[in-house]
Amino acid sequence: MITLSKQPINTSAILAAVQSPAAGAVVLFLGTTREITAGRRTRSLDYECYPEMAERKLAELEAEARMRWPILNCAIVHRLGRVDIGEASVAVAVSSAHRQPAFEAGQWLIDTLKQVVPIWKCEHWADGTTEWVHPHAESSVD
Amino acid sequence: MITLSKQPINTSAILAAVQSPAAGAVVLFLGTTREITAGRRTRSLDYECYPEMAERKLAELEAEARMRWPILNCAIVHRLGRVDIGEASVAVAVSSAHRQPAFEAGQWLIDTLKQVVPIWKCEHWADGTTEWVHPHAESSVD
Amino acid sequence: MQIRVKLFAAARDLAGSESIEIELPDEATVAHLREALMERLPPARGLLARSMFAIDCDYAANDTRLSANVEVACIPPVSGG
Amino acid sequence: MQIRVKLFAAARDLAGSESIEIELPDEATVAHLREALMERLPPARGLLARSMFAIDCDYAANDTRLSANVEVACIPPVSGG
Repeated sequence: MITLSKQPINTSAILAAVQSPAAGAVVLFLGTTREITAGRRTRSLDYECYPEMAERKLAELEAEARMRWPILNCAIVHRLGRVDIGEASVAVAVSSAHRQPAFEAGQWLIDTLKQVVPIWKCEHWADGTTEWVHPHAESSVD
Repeated sequence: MITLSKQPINTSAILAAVQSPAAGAVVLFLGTTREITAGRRTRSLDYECYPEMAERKLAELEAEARMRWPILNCAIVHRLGRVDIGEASVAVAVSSAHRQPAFEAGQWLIDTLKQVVPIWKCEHWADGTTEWVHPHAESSVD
Repeated sequence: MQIRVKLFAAARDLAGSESIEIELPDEATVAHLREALMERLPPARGLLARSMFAIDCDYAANDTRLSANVEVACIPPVSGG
Repeated sequence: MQIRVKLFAAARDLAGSESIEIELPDEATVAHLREALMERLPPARGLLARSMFAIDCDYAANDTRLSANVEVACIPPVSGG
């Protein structure tokens, strides 16, 4: 399940979507909007994407995760448009029979999503300025 | 937040409990009741615990996770009594500014919970027999 | 001294009781308690051999001394999660 | 040939447009496109230098040849998640 949407992320629906009688483990990752980044106060974030390519890359990520780990179900949801403080901008959920693959696949999916999927974040700082985020280094700890 | 309860696990409440404006990441792990274990069909599970010691050990796990990782909030909920197929028996949720500590702490908490917290699972097999689960090896991949 | 041991899961089912009273010498350790329990509950020997014991809600080593005013519990291998 | 390049995020803001038409020789590669874009959009030079390009929704290497009937997009460093 791949979704790019302006709607708030519905975690109950995502957890229900990955549930399965064969699953012994579900791992859900939520990326949420921090109020303070590098000492500056954020008012909100705004996400945009290259829709056709973002959906294609997300589907490729899911397919690769399914090849690498014995996962049962997978859901990746990314929010577009304005996201307020404390709200989730991204959700990754994975179910598997045992817990180790669910943790590994979940972490790999969010790590790789942040590196390759054409989605961009615009910071709306509390001081009224705005700024597109285009990281210089490939590695990100956010 | 440490909870041992006969009530179904409310994931929305758990996610809300760990949310924080300082959080950039939330990791939720759910352990769910598999229908098939080692080729046998399960009808339901039944959990019991040594309540005073289980609560104490869970609080110790939370305290140790807070020492080892820069986590913001932590919730551990374990279900007691009967748990049907597909339902969650345990939930571990961790929030942190960045995602790596949330994944690491979440995985450590469920790994360690399964090793040290005095909670026991009784399998109610579909063939009508019941069986307490007392693992022989320390390592478990469930 | 008289020690009351809480029992859980298969240990409780094998004993048919949620606790059991064991008479032990005053110098007795967890190891002595385990042996005394094995004698009292032969069907639980195998499970007791790989169980831990808790004193006042903390795991106790085999050489830990018992005393009459503590809470003692037999903790068979756990399976929560 | 005429190549229409989709622009996103800061690249779009710096260009003031969601796409830009670039005239390139028929043998042109992604590297040539990048240079031509840098000349057309001097304020975006730094960003273009570290941007990727996509052809038909797949990342393309610098030496990939362009053709007139593909969809080309400039992909500045991504920041989803």
